[in-house]
Amino acid sequence: MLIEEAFSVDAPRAEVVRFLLDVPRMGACVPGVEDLHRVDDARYEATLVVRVGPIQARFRGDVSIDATGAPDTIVASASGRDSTTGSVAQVRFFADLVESEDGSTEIRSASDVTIRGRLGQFGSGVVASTAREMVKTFAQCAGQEIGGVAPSASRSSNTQGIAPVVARGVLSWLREIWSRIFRRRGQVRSRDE
Amino acid sequence: MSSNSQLTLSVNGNHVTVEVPADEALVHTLRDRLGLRSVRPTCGLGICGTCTVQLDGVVVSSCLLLTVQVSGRSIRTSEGLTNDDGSLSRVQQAFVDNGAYQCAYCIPGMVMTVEACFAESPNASVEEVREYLAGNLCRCGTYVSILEAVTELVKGERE
Amino acid sequence: MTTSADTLVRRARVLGVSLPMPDAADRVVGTLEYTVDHSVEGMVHARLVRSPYPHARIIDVDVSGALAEDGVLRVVTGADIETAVEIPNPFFGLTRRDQAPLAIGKVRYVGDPVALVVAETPQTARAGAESVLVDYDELAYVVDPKDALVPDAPVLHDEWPGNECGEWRLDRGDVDGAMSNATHLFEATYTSPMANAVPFEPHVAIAVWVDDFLEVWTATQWPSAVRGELAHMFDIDPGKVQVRVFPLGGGYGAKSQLKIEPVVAAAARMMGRPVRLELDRDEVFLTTGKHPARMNIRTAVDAEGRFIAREIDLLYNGGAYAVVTPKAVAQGLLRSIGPYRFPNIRIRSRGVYTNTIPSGSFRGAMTNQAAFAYESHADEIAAGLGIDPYELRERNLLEDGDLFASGQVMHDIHFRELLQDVAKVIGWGKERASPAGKAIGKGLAVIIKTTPPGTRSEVRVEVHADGQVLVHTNSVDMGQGVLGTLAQLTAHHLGVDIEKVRVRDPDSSTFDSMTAGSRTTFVADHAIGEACESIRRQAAEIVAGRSYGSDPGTTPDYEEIMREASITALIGEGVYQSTPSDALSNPLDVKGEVADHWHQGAVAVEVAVDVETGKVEILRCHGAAWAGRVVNPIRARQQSEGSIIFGMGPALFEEVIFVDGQVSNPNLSDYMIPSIVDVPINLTSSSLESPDPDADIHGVGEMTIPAVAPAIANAIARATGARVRDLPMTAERVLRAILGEPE
Amino acid sequence: MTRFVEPRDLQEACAILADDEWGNKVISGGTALVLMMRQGLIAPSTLVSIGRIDDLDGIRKDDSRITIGARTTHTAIAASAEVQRWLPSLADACSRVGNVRVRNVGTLGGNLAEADYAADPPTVLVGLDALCHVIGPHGARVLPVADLATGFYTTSLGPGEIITGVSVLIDEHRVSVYEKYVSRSSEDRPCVGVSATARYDGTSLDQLNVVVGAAVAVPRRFDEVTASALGGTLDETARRDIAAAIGEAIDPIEDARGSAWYRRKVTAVLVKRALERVSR
Repeated sequence: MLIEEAFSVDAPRAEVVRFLLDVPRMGACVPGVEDLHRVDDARYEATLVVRVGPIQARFRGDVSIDATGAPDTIVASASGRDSTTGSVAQVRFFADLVESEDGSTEIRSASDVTIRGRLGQFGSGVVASTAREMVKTFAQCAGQEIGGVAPSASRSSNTQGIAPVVARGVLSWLREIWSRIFRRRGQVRSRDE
Repeated sequence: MSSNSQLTLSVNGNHVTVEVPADEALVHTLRDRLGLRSVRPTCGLGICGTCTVQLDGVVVSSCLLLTVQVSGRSIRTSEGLTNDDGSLSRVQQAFVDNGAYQCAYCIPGMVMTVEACFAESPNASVEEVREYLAGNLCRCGTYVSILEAVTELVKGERE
Repeated sequence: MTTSADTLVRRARVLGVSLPMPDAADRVVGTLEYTVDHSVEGMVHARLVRSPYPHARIIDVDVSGALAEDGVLRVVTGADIETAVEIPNPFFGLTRRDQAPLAIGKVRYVGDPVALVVAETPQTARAGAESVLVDYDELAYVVDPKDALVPDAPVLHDEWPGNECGEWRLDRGDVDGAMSNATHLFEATYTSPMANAVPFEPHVAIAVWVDDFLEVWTATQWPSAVRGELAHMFDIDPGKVQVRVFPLGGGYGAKSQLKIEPVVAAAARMMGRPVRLELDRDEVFLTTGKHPARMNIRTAVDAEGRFIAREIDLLYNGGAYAVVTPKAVAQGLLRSIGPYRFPNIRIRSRGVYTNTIPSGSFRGAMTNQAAFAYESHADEIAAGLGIDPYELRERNLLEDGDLFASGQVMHDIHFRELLQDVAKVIGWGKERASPAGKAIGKGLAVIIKTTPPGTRSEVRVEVHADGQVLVHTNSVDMGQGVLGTLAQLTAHHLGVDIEKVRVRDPDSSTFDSMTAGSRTTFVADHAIGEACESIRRQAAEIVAGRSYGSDPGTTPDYEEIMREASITALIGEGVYQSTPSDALSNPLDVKGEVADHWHQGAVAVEVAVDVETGKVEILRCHGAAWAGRVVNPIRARQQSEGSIIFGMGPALFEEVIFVDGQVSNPNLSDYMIPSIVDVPINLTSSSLESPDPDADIHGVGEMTIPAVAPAIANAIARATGARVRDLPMTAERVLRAILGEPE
Repeated sequence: MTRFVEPRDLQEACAILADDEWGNKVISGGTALVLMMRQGLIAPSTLVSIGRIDDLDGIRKDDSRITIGARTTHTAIAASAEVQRWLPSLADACSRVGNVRVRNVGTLGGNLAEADYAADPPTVLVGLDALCHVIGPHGARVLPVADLATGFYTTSLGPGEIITGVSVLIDEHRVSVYEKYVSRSSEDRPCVGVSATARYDGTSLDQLNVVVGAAVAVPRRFDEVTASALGGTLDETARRDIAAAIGEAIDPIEDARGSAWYRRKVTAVLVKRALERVSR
């Protein structure tokens, strides 16, 4: 599922980059993040708590940031496993940063969210809507943190039949980028308490 | 893992005592502990009807009930519909006579439901029984023969 | 001795009579034993750990957490199986041995089994499976078969570059020449997604080893295939493998080939204990499905509406493992032609590997997908030419003596009778006025299905001294009532009372290629006939001077003969071996004898479409199957009508949906099947018979299902003018077609 | 370890629930809760049964209101002469929930507390301005059913709070209908559900509530759209305009039952059909 969210912040691009690379600060804007701590320069461990009604999933896993494209683009990837629902979540986040003449920065983000396992089979529409809400909340929080404006547009789409052709194109392009950047192992390994 | 509870049920007229974990569904108690084969978990969601039993006379999905919820209550399964002399009930006999079975995995649940429908409304029409059966699925597609059995029963009721 | 008059009366009674199944009461009460009810002394319980990724390398499987669970006995992984000395051949498969009981090296679809946890109880096995941690390295994956064919697509199996999973071609006449001179050309593409057969009894198996002997209790339609592959896997004589089958709680193709038997047998072998595995509903969805297909058709037609040439391009999604796909796409080719004459025809049928559930048999396999295409196309041509669809079919239908596209001369062809039957019942040509907001229309479809040559069935018939007759076959009862039907045939051929005949559940003592493809009744009639004839001959030899051949006028008193001769049993064996053909010897040039005989069916429907929501209601439906002779009318009827009902689901709403390579609806809430109120009250069928008392008995298990979807599509088009070319024809698709809104 | 407890009074039940907001769950009929447990989505530590608590069952009518106990099953509501007489749209919606087995066990309180978007009764209850009666560790309170569900499977109930019942004002001048649409099998859950409730002063429309459920996370009312029709006669033009405006205004969920595009179309059709049934 691809969730696109574009928003402007009243801050120069360098400051936006600083925010996005400051994982603890950025992570505080992701609803449900707990226990965020650093492993090395590019990698952090965290728990993401997602609640859908009576269901509470605690995805334990890690977050990686790739800043080689900065300040034009920031790419991040997170994945985690929840033992209660036997599910695996993956988020691949891509942000294009465009500085305007007035000094503000537009953040065009695309998040590719995949939930595998039992939660992924539980009402795909519900999970998609929940993920979309989370991205929107993040955008609002990020806007406020950096000192900016509310999001301007958002859109989500499934990768199945109902997705617009253009979104599918974006998705495969994004996945290709990720497969190049994050060719690494151990996506779902995370010890449970 | 769950802590076990000891409880008593009336199953097909017999009082039985079982010790079950709190999260055990009735379908498993009936099938795995009491050996009642006619009660079958298929979808596990209350949709298909192959685990249909009567709880105090009304049909329920035994996959959506915890055994601890029905402590002290009366349960009837398809095995308990046959007459004391072992002969088939009227509804069961109509199913046999009309060839209303194929693989038959769903049929005991169908019979339970038809029995309950007639118990609730003895003068139910074929159309009413059909609506009542909407939640009992048959993948072999025996619906036509089942309706023939129902038609025979409805006619018999009116005679 | 029985008089000839008595015999004739009895024989008239036993064939063509709606006898109940021998176990009818047990079926209705629920006391019938299925495999799922069976248990074996000392057995332990297993649970599979499955891949959450569509394509990934297995780096490590950490089983320590699972083994720490109280009651977990063992965790078996792919690596264990690869190195186990007891399992010399860890790969199995009936067409390509490309599948291991547990994934070795990498996983190829979401749901691919990675490990098996064996424990004292099912609950403990489940808990243990949750604790197995697998470390994966994700690989690029491919779900759409078209994407799997592009040059740098991810490759599933290194041995099969380009994801090739079978390619077959047929070329007859001069297609290009005919196309270039044609008055009219029509072209369209039709698609069918994966559907699940949803047998209510899940896949379940118990394996027991005693020394080198393996006994497997399994809910399978193909006991002989299971036996052969397991014997190969463990490198033991097939005689040491016994496959036991109870009546199935539904099969519909989903229990064909091998499914969970290899992993259960392997674990039992490695542990030295009987192992049982029963799948959950979502796992049944992950185990097999109907081949998704895309079929493009181009047809050249002359001014009178006669088909001059056709070109077909068929692409089948085989999923992650071959199972039967490389051969099935050959049947897919033959079954894409339809019941029409084509002087010029060219077909390419391909199978391709993708990172999805392995496709396998499905009721109406490889015919449903094609018939939806060619029968929809027939109506599109009729509409384009302004010819009545019935009339267009009349002008092109194959007849006795015609050449099939492969060049085979056709016999026993009855399409016209079938078409007439369904058209008459539905009231073809008499249109009803549509009420406000609804559009009412009728549709027709006729289908043909090849029966593959070269299959084999063995039976053994034993007449015991007490007059009881025991029949051994490897035919599986899956609700079609085959054991009763075979008893009727045996009683008929021997000339004895049906009450004396008992047909045993399959136990591998005889060979049968499969219980599938609607072939059993046809082939068993031949094999049983041969076995019974042998018994009659033996009886005649004992009572010298008499003739007890196949003449129905003379039936021996077997009991008396055995008593006089002091023997305890008369045993006859019969084999049906259909003539092998070399039609499929060159995949790129299919030609010659492609079918033993021809399955033929037709369906007509009347639908009402809600033009504001696109919802389709089926008002009336009639199906017809060519039966030749009917052994048991109620069973034949239930096959035709059950087939129609089964077909309504994939026609209107059933679809296994993949999101990010994983199935998003593997349960009966999100994947719906037809209920009793989805089915029209007015649903009927005909089993057409030949006046010839010796006519071939045709199976009727799948004669109507392939015609259901196209008949509905054609009725929708006639009602609304909107053509839906993709299955399922959901209300949304129909509304989009009506409004001209693309997806 | 799942525990099953059956307190005899509500105070005790509330106290146990408040102990562990996430781990302890109320169980009534259990159709929804057991389903989620069996799917491996939740593993409650304590199941708090309200099966042995008095006064949660049954349907009572007084001069102005009908009150339905939380533990009343859908079957009982659909079969109630009082509900059929005074709240026919609720009887209709309850008679179409799931299948006969689910209706025999599933309760109205459970239905509301689950806050499943693909449900029938809430859409009707919101249109009828029904009130939800709740009890918690800090006493009882009443809130509109419209304010109960806040998102997918999420309610505004606080820790330890339990629904005890629902009440609806009786109004002889009100006409209310429910339109349910399933896009696949007859056994499917609703793709869209629409309730329309109208009140007339003579022939002039006095009050009109249109509520759309199942296509959105929580039942949504469209007072801003229907306001324009008040005082009029709800003629064909008015009905068409309202239907079109609601179809435009709604932001539907997408799932196997239909895309957002489709649900918009169907919503407009259902609103039109519901309005036809309540127009004079």
